[in-house]
Amino acid sequence: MSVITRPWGRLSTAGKVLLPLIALFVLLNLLLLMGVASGVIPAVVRFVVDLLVANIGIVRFVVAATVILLISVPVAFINIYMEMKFIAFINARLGPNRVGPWGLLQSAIHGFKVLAKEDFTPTGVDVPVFTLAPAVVYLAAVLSLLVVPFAPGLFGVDMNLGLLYFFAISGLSVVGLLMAGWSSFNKYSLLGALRAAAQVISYEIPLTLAVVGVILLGGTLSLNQIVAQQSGWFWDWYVFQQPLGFFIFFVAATAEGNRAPFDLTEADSEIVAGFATEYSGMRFGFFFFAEYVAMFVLGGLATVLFFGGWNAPFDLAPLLHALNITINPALDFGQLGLGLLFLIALGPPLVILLIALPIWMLRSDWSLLKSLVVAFLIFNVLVMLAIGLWLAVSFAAVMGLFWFVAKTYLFVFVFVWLRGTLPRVRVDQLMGFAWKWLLPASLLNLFVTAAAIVLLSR
Amino acid sequence: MLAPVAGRQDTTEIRVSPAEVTDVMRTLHDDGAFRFRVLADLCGVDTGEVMQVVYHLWSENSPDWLRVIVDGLPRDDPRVPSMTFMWKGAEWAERETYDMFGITFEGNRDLRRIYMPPDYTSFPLRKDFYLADDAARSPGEGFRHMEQVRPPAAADRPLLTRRSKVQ
Amino acid sequence: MAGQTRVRSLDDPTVFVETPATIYDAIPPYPPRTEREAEFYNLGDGEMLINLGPQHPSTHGVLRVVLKIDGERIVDLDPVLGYLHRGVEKICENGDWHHAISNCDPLEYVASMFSEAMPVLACEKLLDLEVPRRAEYIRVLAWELNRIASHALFMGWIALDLGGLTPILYGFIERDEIVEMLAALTGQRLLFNYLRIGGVNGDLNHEFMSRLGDWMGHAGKRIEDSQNLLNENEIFVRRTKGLGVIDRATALGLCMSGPPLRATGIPYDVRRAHPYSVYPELEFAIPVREEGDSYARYMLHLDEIRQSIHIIDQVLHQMPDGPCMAQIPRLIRPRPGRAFIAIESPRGQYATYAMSDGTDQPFRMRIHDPSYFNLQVMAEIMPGNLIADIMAVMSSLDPIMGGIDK
Amino acid sequence: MAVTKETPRRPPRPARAEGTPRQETRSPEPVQMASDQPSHPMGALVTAADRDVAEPIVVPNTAWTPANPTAYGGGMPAAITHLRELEFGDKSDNARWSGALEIIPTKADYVLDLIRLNSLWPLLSGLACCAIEMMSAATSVNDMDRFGMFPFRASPRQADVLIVAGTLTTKMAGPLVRLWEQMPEPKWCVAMGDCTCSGGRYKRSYAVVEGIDRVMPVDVYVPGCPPRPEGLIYGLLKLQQLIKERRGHWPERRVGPTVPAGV
Repeated sequence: MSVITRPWGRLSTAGKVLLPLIALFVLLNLLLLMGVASGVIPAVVRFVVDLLVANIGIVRFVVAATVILLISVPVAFINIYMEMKFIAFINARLGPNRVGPWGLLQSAIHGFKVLAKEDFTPTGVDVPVFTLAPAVVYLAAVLSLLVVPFAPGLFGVDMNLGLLYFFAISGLSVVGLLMAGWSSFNKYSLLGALRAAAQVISYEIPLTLAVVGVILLGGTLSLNQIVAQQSGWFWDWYVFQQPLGFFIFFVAATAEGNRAPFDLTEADSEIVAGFATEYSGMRFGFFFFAEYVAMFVLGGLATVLFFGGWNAPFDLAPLLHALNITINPALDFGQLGLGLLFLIALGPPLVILLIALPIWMLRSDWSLLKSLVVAFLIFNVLVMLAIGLWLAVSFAAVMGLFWFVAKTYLFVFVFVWLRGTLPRVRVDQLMGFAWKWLLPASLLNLFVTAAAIVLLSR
Repeated sequence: MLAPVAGRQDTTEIRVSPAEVTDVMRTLHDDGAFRFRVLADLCGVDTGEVMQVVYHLWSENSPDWLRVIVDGLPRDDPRVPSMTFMWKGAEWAERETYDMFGITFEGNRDLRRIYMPPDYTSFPLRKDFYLADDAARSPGEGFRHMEQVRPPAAADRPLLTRRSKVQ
Repeated sequence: MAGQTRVRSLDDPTVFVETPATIYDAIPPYPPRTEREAEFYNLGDGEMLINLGPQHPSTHGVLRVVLKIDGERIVDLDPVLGYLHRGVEKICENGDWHHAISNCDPLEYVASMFSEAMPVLACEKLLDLEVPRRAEYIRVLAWELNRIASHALFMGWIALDLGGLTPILYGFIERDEIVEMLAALTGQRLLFNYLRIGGVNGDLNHEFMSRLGDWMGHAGKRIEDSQNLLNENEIFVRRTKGLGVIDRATALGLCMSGPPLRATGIPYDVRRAHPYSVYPELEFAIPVREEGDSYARYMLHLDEIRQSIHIIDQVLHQMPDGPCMAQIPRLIRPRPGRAFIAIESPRGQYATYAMSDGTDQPFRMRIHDPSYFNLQVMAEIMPGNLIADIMAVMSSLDPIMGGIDK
Repeated sequence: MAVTKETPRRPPRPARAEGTPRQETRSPEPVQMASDQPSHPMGALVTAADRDVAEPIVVPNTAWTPANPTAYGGGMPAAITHLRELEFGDKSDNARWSGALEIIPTKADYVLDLIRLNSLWPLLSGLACCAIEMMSAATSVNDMDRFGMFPFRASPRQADVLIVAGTLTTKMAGPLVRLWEQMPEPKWCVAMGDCTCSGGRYKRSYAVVEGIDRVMPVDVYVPGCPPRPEGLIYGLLKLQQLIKERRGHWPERRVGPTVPAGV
């Protein structure tokens, strides 16, 4: 026995780590060799590839869900940062400006800190429910991103029942909130959860009814087709055919996302932190992120349904066609041949010099070197613009993504603006507003839309 | 009336006994000649020998404050009729006086300690209650070193009590 | 669901009590002592107790309100005080008259220029002391500035408790200007130990006057801004109008004073009802509102801010020359006697009842805090309202726990 | 100005056996000042939970054999390496490698501390006068939010810093300590104002706790009655510095009267 233990004992720590790895590597290589030689591995690989190709839908769904889950966290970070900064400006403050340039990393720092916080379960809570609730809330917020089309060809899943799926999933968040409030064994949590349930459920109805008008106009439940039908100039967007519907949708969405002035569920000054009172560490972080992801999701849905989704507000194609200007995005560098070399070698210095000379001549106090540096920067900016333009023209996805994100963050900004400005409504006023005003208005909107469609289709 | 009506500066002062304070205050409050509607203050005083309860009243008829002193309450068991039937707001003031002096207001339906914790056994504003820096003279010792262990009724009289020359 | 937990007793931190987790029901671990307590703590069907405080975002300070609620509706409530009881009266009795000034300072800590005036005015009354007129004017100036600072805070607080984030910051900007100005005069931002027996600590200095001149240019501008955010705001008006209505009989019976009393239509302001200092020489109106709800109290504070700015304007024009401190001995022994003085603080009639026994220490120094009496109205008007209304009403009564708990 | 409580050196602890899970060790009795008799009312408040000292992360550095083998608790005892060298009579460079491998968790903890000190969420709890200055430290004029010390959390479960602002009375001590115990680690406590540092102007009173360090551990003392908002912000920056300097070692939490240096 000592024959083995002694050399082992003489090994250094690194050796103790490396030696098993080397042995494992050799063993695996041998197996691989044998597998290829005997033709087992190619068969397995072929089988797996066929399987994946056979049900590509499932594969796409899994990939999309993973990607959505991954991008949801940066989205939350950006929203939190926007909220901190904009509310600071509304309050005549500076806002976070220490971590990173203009405090850009502050929200990420908050997130990591919450992640590293102690996470404990108080006495008397209903442990499994208490543990599950944050995941339910977060998944409800994230999974509803799955059907939102970001750009042409850039969407998680194209369901023809997309809207139905959206409302079904986003309705799940109520379950999570109720679980959190009930299991926390805290009266403030219970009050907050019951408030959340009553609020979200009663605002679901006007939200859905306001969307039905759009469904009637579009004749489909698929978000992709709804967006496609709004292509063209900005007056083709549904907001101009459904102004009342959009208003109802926006108010209901504000309440749906528990945003001010409807943020009764985590009203600090009334019920301490609402359903999240007993939550600490990353479980609280899930609630925290879910709120901001939901903000983004609702803004995106408003964009998709009423503001033309990824459509640009203008449509230059007919104009270009009239002027028969044709942009051929597919540049073939191969045509240049030897000229390519000259282009790459001589082009940039020449352009930089051309930009630098006038600067140098105009600014007598600048040295040539300084003007060259400035010219280099300007040249880089120009090249970036050119590449961006080329991407935008050649790949519609980039352009569509740009417009979608721009419109969505406009709505996010409006949410933040409301929070900085308005006080909070009371519970009974909230309910009264939902049932006495929004519901009749949405029914009226629905009726008028249907009547108009019937009359015009005659 | 225990003493003639005295006036100094802008204050008129009358002294009554605990037995007659109720009628006096009701007269002052309701009689058209007085109409002392505003109870400006209610507090207790420990003069060293006796306890007093002092009311300050204000009326739109007179420019002066009226001070009603209920005098001659025994220190071991001071009892006064409560004023909550006329000024409901006197309730907390009486609770505070009870908390600080141990004066019992008969008729106050919520007479419990308002400042100190409910298991607190002594009455801080009495003259035989000493602060930390003269705790050596304090008859109380033990758990809370600033506090007497026995209720003040049973507490033996301390060596030195600061008595007022004001009567 | 509820296991055994070992927690400190709320009332005596040195005692651990083995309780079921239902300690969170806020039921005291001792039998009821009064019939009011017995009536409060036996719960009807579907009722539950909930603890608002002692640490809660919207109870200003450490007030603890035990609510008996039925769903969101309040059945009854029982304020529990004493979490900030510092025994100021006893300390004043053990120090001499000068110590009493700095001991009374933190009582009403957002307007301590008023609470520190208590021993000063009482001792001057006991001494029959004649204060120089310039000192009186400087006092009035400081009082009114402090009143504006306190009201500016109130304007923000009522908005914050209703969920508005911005107005409190505007109110704080206004307050910071005034408070820095007073710091230039007194050397302290919050607890200026400025008034002295027989005058004030120091004469007006140049920095104070320059800051004051700058501020008078845009006096109350920030408050007007936040008011533009709130006054016409539908949500704010709906949450405060017709809420927490107090009628005159209740207000008088509860010994209320200050804005809550004046909002019910009773023009009881000590500056006019029982004039002190040089207020008889200044002309100002006593704003009064008829409907005694939260919105009226809120608007009344706005009017008082305007009146205070008006008073400051007059004071600056009528400021006489002369000394700002009377000639008094360093060791003060008022002859035996009793004195009662009352002044109008931002929260109402701030009174003290002082006794001297001929020594250099006050024999008895009773402090009467207005918000202590104003707060009693909660139990009268709150039942039947929602939990969210407590914040609207309580912040419109504007309690300061330092003064309430002494 | 703010004064950070200097961290006393840890007493030498017995070496921990390799591989055994790290368990909480009971620290020696907290420092008691003469004025703090065991029969003191607040003496009973010193509970086991408060007296526990979280065990710091120790970087065993066996490259350097200390004069005192029991110093640097954990790590490889010097005697055994000596025996092994006798056995194989050659110089194996265990020390450098193992040191390098075991230093990594400490670095990670350092990064975590850099993250933590940049987002300190205070608990929204004010006791008395100082609360007003604490609020005005967060408002527009001097903006605490710049350092990531906003928003004030209303629930202790989500707070990092407990700024005790104002006089602590015996009646409030229980709730305050309960708040402190409800806050999740890592947590820090800032004593703001004279009353919380030492009882201040109410030290003689019958209802006031003479300094909150009798009932809970304190990391930073900010004297002043009340301190200016700039003072509080300076104290919080000192707290950041403290967190950075401790390099992932939990602060030694001691309850008992302590006098901040220079006050």
